[in-house]
Amino acid sequence: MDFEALWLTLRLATGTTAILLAVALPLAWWIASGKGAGRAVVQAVVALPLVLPPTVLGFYLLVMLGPLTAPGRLLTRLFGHSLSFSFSGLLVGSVLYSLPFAVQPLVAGFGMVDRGYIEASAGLGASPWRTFWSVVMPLSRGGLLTSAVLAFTHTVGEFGVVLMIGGNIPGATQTLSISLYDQVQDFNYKAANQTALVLVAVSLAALIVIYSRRESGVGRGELV
Amino acid sequence: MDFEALWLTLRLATGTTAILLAVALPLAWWIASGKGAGRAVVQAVVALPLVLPPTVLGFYLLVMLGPLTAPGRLLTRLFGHSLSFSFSGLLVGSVLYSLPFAVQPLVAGFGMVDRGYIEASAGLGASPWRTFWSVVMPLSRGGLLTSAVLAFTHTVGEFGVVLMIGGNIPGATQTLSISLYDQVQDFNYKAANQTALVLVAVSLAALIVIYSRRESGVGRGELV
Amino acid sequence: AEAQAPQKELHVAAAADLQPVMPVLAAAYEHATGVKLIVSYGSSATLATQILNGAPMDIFLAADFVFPEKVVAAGLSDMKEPTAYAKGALVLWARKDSPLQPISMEKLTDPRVTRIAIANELHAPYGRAAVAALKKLNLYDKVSSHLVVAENIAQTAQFVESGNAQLGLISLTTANTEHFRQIGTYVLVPTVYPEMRQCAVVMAKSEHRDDAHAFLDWLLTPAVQGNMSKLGLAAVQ
Amino acid sequence: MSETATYLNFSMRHRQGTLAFDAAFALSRPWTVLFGPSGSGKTTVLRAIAGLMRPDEGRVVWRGAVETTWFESADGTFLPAYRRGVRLAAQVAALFPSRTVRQNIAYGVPSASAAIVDEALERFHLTGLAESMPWKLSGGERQRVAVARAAASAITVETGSLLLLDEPFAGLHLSLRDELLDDLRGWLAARKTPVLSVTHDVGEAFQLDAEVIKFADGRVVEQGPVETVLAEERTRLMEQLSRLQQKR
Amino acid sequence: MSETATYLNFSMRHRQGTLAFDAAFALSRPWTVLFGPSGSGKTTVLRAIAGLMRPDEGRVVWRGAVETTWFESADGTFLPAYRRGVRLAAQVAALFPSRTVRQNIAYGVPSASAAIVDEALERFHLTGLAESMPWKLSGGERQRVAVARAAASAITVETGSLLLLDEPFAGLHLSLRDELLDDLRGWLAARKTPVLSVTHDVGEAFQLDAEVIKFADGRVVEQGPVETVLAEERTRLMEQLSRLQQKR
Ligand SMILES: Nc1ncnc2c1ncn2[C@@H]1O[C@H](COP(=O)(O)OP(=O)(O)OP(=O)(O)O)[C@@H](O)[C@H]1O
Ligand SMILES: Nc1ncnc2c1ncn2[C@@H]1O[C@H](COP(=O)(O)OP(=O)(O)OP(=O)(O)O)[C@@H](O)[C@H]1O
Ligand code: MOO
Ligand SMILES: [Mg+2]
Ligand SMILES: [Mg+2]
Repeated sequence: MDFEALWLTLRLATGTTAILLAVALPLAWWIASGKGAGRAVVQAVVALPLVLPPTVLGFYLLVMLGPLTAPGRLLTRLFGHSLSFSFSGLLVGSVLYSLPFAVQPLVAGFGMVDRGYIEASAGLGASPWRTFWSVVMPLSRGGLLTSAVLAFTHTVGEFGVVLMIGGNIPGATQTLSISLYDQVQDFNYKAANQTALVLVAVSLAALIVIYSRRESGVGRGELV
Repeated sequence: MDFEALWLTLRLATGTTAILLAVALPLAWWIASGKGAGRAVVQAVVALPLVLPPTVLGFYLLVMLGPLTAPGRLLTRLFGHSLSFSFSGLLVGSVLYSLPFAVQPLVAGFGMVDRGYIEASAGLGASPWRTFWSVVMPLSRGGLLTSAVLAFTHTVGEFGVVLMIGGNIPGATQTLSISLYDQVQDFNYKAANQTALVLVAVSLAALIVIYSRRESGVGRGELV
Repeated sequence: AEAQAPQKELHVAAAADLQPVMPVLAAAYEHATGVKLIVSYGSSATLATQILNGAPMDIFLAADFVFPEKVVAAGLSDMKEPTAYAKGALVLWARKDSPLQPISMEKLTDPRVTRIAIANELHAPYGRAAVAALKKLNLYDKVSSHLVVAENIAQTAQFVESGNAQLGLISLTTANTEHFRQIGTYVLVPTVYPEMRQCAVVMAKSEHRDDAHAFLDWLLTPAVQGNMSKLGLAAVQ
Repeated sequence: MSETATYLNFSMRHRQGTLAFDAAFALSRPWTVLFGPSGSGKTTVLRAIAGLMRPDEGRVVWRGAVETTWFESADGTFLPAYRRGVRLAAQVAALFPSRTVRQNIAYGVPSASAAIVDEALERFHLTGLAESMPWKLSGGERQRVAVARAAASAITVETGSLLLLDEPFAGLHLSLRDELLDDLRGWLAARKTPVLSVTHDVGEAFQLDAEVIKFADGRVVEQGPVETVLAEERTRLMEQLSRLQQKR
Repeated sequence: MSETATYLNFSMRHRQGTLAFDAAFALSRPWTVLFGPSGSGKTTVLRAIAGLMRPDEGRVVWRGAVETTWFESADGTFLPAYRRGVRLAAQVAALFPSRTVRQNIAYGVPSASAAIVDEALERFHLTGLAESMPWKLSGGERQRVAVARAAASAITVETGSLLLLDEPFAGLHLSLRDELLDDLRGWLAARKTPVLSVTHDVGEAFQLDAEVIKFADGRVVEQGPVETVLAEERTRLMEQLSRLQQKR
């Protein structure tokens, strides 16, 4: 078991999930709370990273973050170092690649919130901001949970993008999934099995804890 | 543009999505319509394929479906041919790998259906089967759409699992994502850009059409 | 009736460094014999793993001796040992617009260098050769903190080509392509690393064993071997 | 009061929150009204009869052409809601949001009896709203659709059914309510479909001229004709309506 | 009727489905009742005042300490709901499902005025249910929570507010309703919070002894004291209650 890689993976997955939720919440709410060509286009664009194979997406990112393009040079200037082959670069890649998993379930969840609750909140003097956090979010926690779990687990297992823009540097960009891959490629099946087992067991335990706290059954609202 | 690969990808994504929905609908409904340790465990297990890097998952599948294991030999006997390096094998791998994307949004969607609608249906003499299809499904179509879109697009872009158990055989298991990967690996950027562009443009158009048909705004239910 | 027979096909698993090479060889072979080669590329390790688990290949062209040997050891080949079909060469490559030009081995320790791309030594033969060479030249400790590791030799080239790494230890097969010669230059890495004997094995279960052997024999003919250097490889003798 | 056949025997003992149910009654008139204060357990009784909840103890026996035990805690019998010949319009109108008014009403009607849907639309003054989506309806309109939906379905049950209405016309003004009540009573009586409806409205009970079960705190206080059981409530209401007149 | 200050001027012209609104009225009594048949547009008027919908044409002007234009179609003024000093209890009680009764009532109350929450719980007979989740409540209990929630919030608005109640006690039986109405009226009057409530119940209007706006088909038919405006309805109800008595 490669603890350095495990630690890196945890940091990456946590960071990615946090950034994703910060981006996805307002974006999903904007998409869900209206209709129109603009929103449909944005929703479609958000889903796009999925249709490209991760290594190819990683390749394009690598080129874009590199010194040959203007945005790449600008970002390098801004961050003081090149984003490729760095932890920040991994974050960028993981956020982009898992964006669909974070946004889509939230849009679906928000879309099922009855407008009546939102109006009830406004009718009690609550601002849209307060209504979103105090009414919409608690009602959509199923979608939020799905978003967070998919974003986190997908980042833990992410491989293609990370391999490409990370450069497999131990301690900096070698995540557990890459270390596991290397073990398999090296025909070191004993180590690979052990790593995979730990990964799966820990994830399983965490997920069971999370899902056990889920509220019972289908929604109990106002209509029983 | 590799039309053979495109056609293979379309068949694979369609087949995977169809199988996934057939599996995910009853599974998600079972998870959502009750509470208990059993359901939490199943829901957690369903999310597991995500934490393993796809190539590693593909590797384990490859070993399991291959001639070196008893289940592999049994399946080979049953199907008349080895599942690995065949279209059926790709289907198995893609279904397994995209299962979380199909199940989780459905669970979230079902969990937001107000119990009152289900009871109204039962109080009109509808069987649970009819209630599920005529009441629960229309109410959860946001979750269903998310499931289907994520499963389909994720299969289009899927790469690691397919590469590993498919073996990159042109015409048989070389999907568009692998062909695109090969073009990039071959430094054939012109072809790669063209393939990526077509893939992205077609997906974008399809997704925009799908999302434009989405019903307006947040849910309008009984509480306005 | 024979003219109507479907075209003969041969399934070839080829290491990533052969990606620029195989199309040339396949065209020549099809022209000469009418047999069509269907090529699946991957790193030597991936291909070996797949073959050990039943990949329906007729012949495996690896980038070294180790991986085909695993296939022989598993009893999946009809050959007693892998046959070398070419020798690979490692080069140090940089972009033409790099401040490190003109390129030389000394540039590996230039203070401006922060990223050097190599292939993964665990499963890419060119990676193993690169690490061996750096160690032999007493450079490894000086550059190890600058290494970025790609999964195969083609990705290694992409790391330097895109400018994200300033230098790359890549295969001559890649450096020798039209595309790479236009945008960069290279120097051969001194052959202090173990010789990269690229070996092939024919699969015992193949239904086209004879055709596969015929192809391997063709690869070893003096005419083909004589052309290897144009493709960035060297003849086996 | 002439004794007629008994449609349903009901008994239930149950704890729910702070409320302890201990109630038993029989339905033997075409229309029975369950009358009682808020929180007394009326809705819960309806849900127990419909099979949407399972009391701790008790039995529900349907006496149609054949006698059927719907629920019997002693031997664990519990027929799920959809297998009891009962139809329910709940207290809150849960109209299916993606179906029009017509489709909502048709939901519980076998396609062979499609004509019933039009009849129900007309009887409930909903013809003009037939193609409207539920979210466009006013509160009273929704209420009418929910009742029409349950009534139309009850009428088409073949083996004899029981219609349960939870505050069916709570959202309607007097004149429309009375008109609908009279009409509905005639429609259901012609089809021999007995009704148990919940109300807290004295006027509604009088208008129906029904058997009344007065309910309080999970218990049956009294059962009998409306003018006997609700005499006190009527007096109170009439006083209220006269008071102001006198004040001025 | 003694003339007092006007709280609100309202006018609206609007098409909605088949209904054409053309209504104008002023609120100048502490409690005004909007009375009218189902589908006449009462809820829509409340929503227009609250800022939950935007009429095609019209204006809503609040006359508090300072006069504020909430809506003016001529110049495009439209203050969103939460910036009008108005509080609304809608026709269907949309209680926030993940909050207890107490938390629901506290939702619209600034934390500085937390004592109001306990007072509201007590006045609405909800103290025993304070920690219950909404899905455990009966229909009438939910209704009370929704009204308590809006009233508690209205009372704590600093600059003077208007309370809108859409059929506040439709789910309650007579005696409790009357008690709550009287109590609520006193509570709000002490805090000078005017009320506009919707009802279709004649008894409720009389109990409130309020100014009544009789509404039909999107228009104001009549406005004035209850015994004048609803004289006809009262007669009808009293007849209904006497009829049966005489029949037997
Ligand atoms: N699921 C539940 N869990 C706990 N208590 C409940 C539940 N459902 C209802 N109750 C309580 O049981 C009592 C009876 O509720 P019920 O809904 O049967 O009353 P009701 O007579 O229909 O009242 P209303 O006229 O207000 O609708 C109420 O006090 C309510 O709070
Ligand atoms: N969003 C909408 N779109 C179209 N028509 C609507 C919409 N909302 C309400 N209506 C229609 O406008 C009319 C007035 O509705 P409103 O809800 O204001 O009536 P109401 O007087 O409150 O009736 P009730 O007493 O039944 O609640 C109704 O006929 C209704 O069908
Ligand atoms: O097996 Mo390779 O060609 O060194 O990636
Ligand atoms: Mg009730
Ligand atoms: Mg209304």
